[in-house]
Amino acid sequence: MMFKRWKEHWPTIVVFIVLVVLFVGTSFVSEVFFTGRNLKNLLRQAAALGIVSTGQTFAILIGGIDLSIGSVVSLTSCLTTGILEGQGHLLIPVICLVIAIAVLIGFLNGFMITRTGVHPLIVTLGMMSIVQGAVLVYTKAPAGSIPESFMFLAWGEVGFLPFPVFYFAAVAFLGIFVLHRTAFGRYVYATGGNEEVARLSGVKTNRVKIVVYIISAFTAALTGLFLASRMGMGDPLAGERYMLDSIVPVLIGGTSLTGGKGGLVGTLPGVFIITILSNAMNLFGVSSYWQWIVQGAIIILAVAFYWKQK
Amino acid sequence: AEERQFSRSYLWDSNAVVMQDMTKYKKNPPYTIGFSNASISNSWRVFMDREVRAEAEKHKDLIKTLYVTDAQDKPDKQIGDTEDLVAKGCDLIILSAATMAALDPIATRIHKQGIPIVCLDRRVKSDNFTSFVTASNFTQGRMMMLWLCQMLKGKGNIVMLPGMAGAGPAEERIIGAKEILSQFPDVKVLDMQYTSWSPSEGKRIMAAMIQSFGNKIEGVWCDSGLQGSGAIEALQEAGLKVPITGEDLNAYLTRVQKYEFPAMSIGFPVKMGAEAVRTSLKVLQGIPVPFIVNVTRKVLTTVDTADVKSDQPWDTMAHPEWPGDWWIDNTLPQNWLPK
Amino acid sequence: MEAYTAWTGSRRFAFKSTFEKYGIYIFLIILFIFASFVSPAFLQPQNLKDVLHQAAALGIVAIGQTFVILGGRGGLDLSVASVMATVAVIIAKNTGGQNELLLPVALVCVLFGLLVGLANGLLVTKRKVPPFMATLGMMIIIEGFRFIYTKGAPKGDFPPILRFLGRGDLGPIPVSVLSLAALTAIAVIILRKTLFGRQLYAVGGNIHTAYLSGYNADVILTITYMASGLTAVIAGMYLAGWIGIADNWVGKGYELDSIAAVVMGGTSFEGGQGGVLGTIAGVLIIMMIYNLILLLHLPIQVQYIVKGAVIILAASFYVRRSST
Amino acid sequence: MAQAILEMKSITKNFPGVRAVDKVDFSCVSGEVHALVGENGAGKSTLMKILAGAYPQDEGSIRLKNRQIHMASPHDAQRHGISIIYQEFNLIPDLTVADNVFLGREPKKHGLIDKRRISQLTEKLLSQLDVKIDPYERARNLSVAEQQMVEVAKALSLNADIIIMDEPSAVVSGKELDALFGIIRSLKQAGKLIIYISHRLAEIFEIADRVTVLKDGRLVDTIEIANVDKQALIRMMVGRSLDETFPPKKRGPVEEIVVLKNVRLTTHREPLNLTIRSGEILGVAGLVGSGRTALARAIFGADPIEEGEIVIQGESFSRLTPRIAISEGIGFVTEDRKKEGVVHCLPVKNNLTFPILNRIHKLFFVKDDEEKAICARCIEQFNIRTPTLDQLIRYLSGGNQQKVIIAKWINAQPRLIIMDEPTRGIDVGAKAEIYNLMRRLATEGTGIMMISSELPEIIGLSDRILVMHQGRVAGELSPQDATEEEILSLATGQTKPIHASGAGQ
Ligand SMILES: Nc1ncnc2c1ncn2[C@@H]1O[C@H](COP(=O)(O)OP(=O)(O)OP(=O)(O)O)[C@@H](O)[C@H]1O
Ligand SMILES: Nc1ncnc2c1ncn2[C@@H]1O[C@H](COP(=O)(O)OP(=O)(O)OP(=O)(O)O)[C@@H](O)[C@H]1O
Ligand SMILES: [Mg+2]
Ligand SMILES: [Mg+2]
Repeated sequence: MMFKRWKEHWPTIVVFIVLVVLFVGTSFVSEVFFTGRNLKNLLRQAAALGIVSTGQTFAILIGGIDLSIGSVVSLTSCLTTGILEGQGHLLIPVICLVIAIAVLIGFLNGFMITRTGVHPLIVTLGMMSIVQGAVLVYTKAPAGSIPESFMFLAWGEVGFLPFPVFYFAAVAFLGIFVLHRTAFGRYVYATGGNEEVARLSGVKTNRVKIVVYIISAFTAALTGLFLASRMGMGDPLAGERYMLDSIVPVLIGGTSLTGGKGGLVGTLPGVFIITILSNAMNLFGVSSYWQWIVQGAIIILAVAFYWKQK
Repeated sequence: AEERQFSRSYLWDSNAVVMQDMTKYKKNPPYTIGFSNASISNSWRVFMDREVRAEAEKHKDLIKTLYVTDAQDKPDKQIGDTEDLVAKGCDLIILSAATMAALDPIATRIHKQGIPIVCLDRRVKSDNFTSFVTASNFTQGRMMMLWLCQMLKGKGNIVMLPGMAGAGPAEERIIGAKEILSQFPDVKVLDMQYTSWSPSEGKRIMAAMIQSFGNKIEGVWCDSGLQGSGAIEALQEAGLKVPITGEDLNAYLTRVQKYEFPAMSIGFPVKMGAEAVRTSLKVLQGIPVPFIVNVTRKVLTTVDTADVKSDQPWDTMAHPEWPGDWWIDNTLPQNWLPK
Repeated sequence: MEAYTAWTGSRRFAFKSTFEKYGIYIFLIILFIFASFVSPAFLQPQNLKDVLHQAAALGIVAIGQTFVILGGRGGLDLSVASVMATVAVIIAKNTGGQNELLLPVALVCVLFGLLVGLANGLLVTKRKVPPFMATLGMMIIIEGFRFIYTKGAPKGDFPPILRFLGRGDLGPIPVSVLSLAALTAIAVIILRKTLFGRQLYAVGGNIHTAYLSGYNADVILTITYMASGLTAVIAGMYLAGWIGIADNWVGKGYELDSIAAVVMGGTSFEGGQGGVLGTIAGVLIIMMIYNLILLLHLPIQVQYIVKGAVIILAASFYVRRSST
Repeated sequence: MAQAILEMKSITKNFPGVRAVDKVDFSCVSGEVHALVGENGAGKSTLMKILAGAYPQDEGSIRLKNRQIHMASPHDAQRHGISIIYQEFNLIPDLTVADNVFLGREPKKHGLIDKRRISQLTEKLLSQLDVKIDPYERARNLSVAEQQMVEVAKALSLNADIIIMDEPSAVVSGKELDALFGIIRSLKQAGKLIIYISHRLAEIFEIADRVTVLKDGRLVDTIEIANVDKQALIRMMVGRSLDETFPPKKRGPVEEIVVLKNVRLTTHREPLNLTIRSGEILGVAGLVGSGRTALARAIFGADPIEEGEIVIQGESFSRLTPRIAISEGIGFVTEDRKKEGVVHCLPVKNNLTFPILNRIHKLFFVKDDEEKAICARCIEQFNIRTPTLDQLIRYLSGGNQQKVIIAKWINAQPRLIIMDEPTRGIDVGAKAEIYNLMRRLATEGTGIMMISSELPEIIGLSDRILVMHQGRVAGELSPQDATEEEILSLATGQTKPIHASGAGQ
């Protein structure tokens, strides 16, 4: 019995093993890797990717995908800095505003997916295009600024640890809690596992889907805020990379693109694997073209590994 | 309309030579230098990257190691890359920022730690760096527009094909161009469309503009040779031989030559990479450097105007036998040219 | 016969399904009429030719993409744009602008495209890597190798024949459009009339049934990826011929645009449903929108917004409301 | 007669090209078991889905306890005390049994899921049903019968007043079925209304109080079960009287087609030895999970075998694939129609020609005319009800889909055709047609291996009977002297294995 449980969680365990091996291996090979300073860097670097990937995990768990995440990140970072223009007293209202806008976008994604039945890949691709266009109409070049106080989000430190670690940890913890402790989390898995069955069991699947897309847009907004703080300025192209980057840790973490299987427990080590790899390749001075090739190979290999498991 | 006279010094940046004391950075060689590059995803950036490396190799006696990172156009990644370089204990960081703002906080932090930073090509927003090696985008925009307006004798219709929506240099070149435009009330901009610095977009957009304006187009302002090389082909196919602007990209230069267009080019020179290394060495040796180092650039025209004159004949720069993606105004030794 | 009549009961759905089936074409026609009303320049022969020129490369890629998506199980090919750019730089570098060298180099490119497709196909079928990841990884790897190959600055020139293929005309019709038409016809015949086409629809519709009917689903799916690699190579050549410059990013954005065109054209991600004609209509719609935005002098950023909206709108034509 | 608690009035429901339910009135009283019968595609499931809120009706009204109600979603139906076991499976494969049972209605503590309570309650429900299933097991790891019992538990957990069971017995038999009937009786005692759909008329007579008959989407009648006999019921269902006896046994030329030599399946331990011959019907009986499907899949090459060899017409194979099996003249009608039988998004025509496509092509092209001719012949011959050849197969009723599948394999003119539960969920009329067909094929010299859970069918149709128990052949019987009791005792492992003539050699 016990063994069976183990076997079920095997992919997740493997991700953790890979992470540990990578971590220990890099520490041995590079003397700078395992220094307080570098580890702090690492954690700070992981935060943004970690937060968007948390939202993406939800979207993929219901058998969907959210390609609009990247442009929402850009939008929120531009709006935040663009409206703030360094004025500290506007901070709270602006944060509320950008989150509200992201929630609205998430809602529209979910609404269109549930209403029209168009594949989420297409709806969110369309939405990505729309939002990206809107950002570029709003601001054509990096612009705006933030008040000094807001810098704390990305650059502050609490004791030894950088503040982003807490920000990321809070989001990740909340995500895990929602997925595994609440009825909503159960519905997310059920909707991903078999939507029709979930619906016939009385789960309001359309509502679940809409909420999930709101969650993913919400995490995108949190990332946008973080990037605004980290960069001090809104950049209309800052989020572009997250469209595809956010999906990679989710899949490395063993969540299946067909939905209903996996979860954040795999995504989090996935985020760190990617961050450590990029960090380590920089430390070793790997030429950037080869870095691309390694990235591509990792994506394929990591996933090739589990899908064969079944 | 009357032809206006401009002095060339107006176009160049005036605060270029503010020398700064560098004794506090003085160190004994050999040095470890980090180069945080925004990307090498287009040939301009590749050439610049090579200029940096080639120059570092020339100074092997002084530079022990040169670490180079590539942020793949991701500002967020570049912040991490730069942190990684500091973690590796670099004595100086050369930073070619993906965006002015994104890299500002990290540059500020490094600067405050006492590690010198030399910005290259694109600076950061605040003044928290040691020196900035560049060629002004504003100047480029102004110069191109001035030539164009003077070619039209101060009256006519033009279209503007700037670079990438969302990118800083593109906006700066537009601002420069508009400053000049405001002096020429009779030059009308029919339309302005971003081209993503892509030859194919340049051609596609130019073709559509020809369809909607036809012969009304009397001049084309492109902020770079990339879309310029595409646009010129669309113009040639439509039989519309109008003045056009661009940069020292070989494809652009050779097409101008081949199709015999009235054209001008002002390089945003890749050789600033080498200059950045030389400036860095001065910093580490405690030799004073300017806060902003403006790299000299070549201006080419097929037809001179009152204020814009060619530095050398066009044909000496256009090399049909070389790859179209090469940047001609470089200082790379033979063995460093990408082959 | 009795069975037939007994089951023709309600005709109410006929209209709706006709609408679903031909919706994209109706949309295309409406857009065409709209475009010619709002912009006088649109209907000019040269402009239409420009649009068609540009549609050709995207259309060719989208044909291969249609095959992959028809195979179902989330099949799609994100590596096409990468292949296109690689083909452009390989041809430029190795022909050096000489006509005689075009054929051998083109054959090498075709081989390259087929190999990429084979690799994608094997990853998807044998290693069970989700297509999204397999082709995304492949895209990044090819990019890396391309940059190593070109050292970041592609060199060389395109032979005149290729330039003719990319931008020349035969009579009033662009050569590339003729090629697109020919490839479309071939694709339609393959899908509708051949054994392979029929097996592909079966595999896309229900892979278990196809397997139990003795079809080798792995081979069929791998062939679709190879077809996609092949069309990407052809499209890369046409696009390179049209621009005339070996650019490292030829075809950038074509991966998502081609997927959008396929889905707008009524091929669903579930597989087994749809076809190439709809895809071509989707391609024309996308290209007309791009063109129209320029003709109307809207800022090009609006292009993103309109494209996004149209993608969603067009795709929703096909989908039956699931529950209500 | 007591006051009706449920009244459905003039319900109509259209699907593309089909009026599935046509002005049907249906009413029930509490404390009764109300059977709903009719041919395949008569509209039984659709009517019940409307009642359960899965589809909205196009016309008509529903009254519950004298109140007009509107059912907008399955959730609404649950609130009104209606629970349903769907005909198709209804569990989320990656959730645990307990999570599945309480999906959508999780007991909560402080707003969070109370995991302990869920599994306790589930355990209790399952023990009521007399099945041993671990509540923490993932649904995907359960056998079909176990899944069905979980569904029953799920329906009971609602504590509903009205419980709809759409063919619950299609996949369960023996002990489980007895437990189910026990539960139904006690629910009835407790004053609940059970609506029971089944094609097994014997069950209806055993358990129902009243029966409603549908035909082609219309109501035929509702009557007391006491006032009707089997023949009359069948007449109501199919509109004519039907001889429910099996066709006379007549073998064709008998020769060995497939021989299994020490074949070990991946799912079971013991090696299997058996012989399948042409010209006869080999019935394979056994309890759910006894390995019959696994055996069939192995012979067809759908799953690899662990060791041993399969000899087909003299040629020996240790690694078979469906491709080889088909070329060796084997056909396979699978038990799971939806998952492995049809390609639901394709037309009837395409579905009819899958296995023979590579015979009707020239160069690379499929010969359209020949294909059309073959299809038209099939439609005629098998009486498949479809408006056109180009109708998507998903719009056909289950029975007609099954006929398409059988037809497609017969098109391939196989030497051996394996039929896994060929009459599951098939109405009596279609059943008789299929029986006759099978016999005709056997007489013409085709071998038939029929897996079935219906013992009368096994006894009535087979020329030889194989009984399986836990993956091995528990015995071989000849139908003349086999009784249901004998088969059952072999199938449950109570009798020592019998090595009869045909097996092993
Ligand atoms: N979702 C659907 N879409 C289209 N047609 C459908 C759908 N569901 C059922 N039908 C059609 O409606 C009719 C009634 O089907 P229904 O499933 O109610 O029959 P049934 O009496 O339950 O048959 P069976 O005994 O085979 O289960 C059939 O012709 C069927 O093909
Ligand atoms: N792919 C598989 N992997 C693991 N176990 C399996 C697999 N397929 C079947 N089994 C198990 O093997 C046993 C035999 O299953 P099989 O389906 O062959 O039985 P069956 O007699 O045909 O029953 P049914 O009436 O359900 O068709 C069951 O316990 C089942 O759970
Ligand atoms: Mg039914
Ligand atoms: Mg079975």
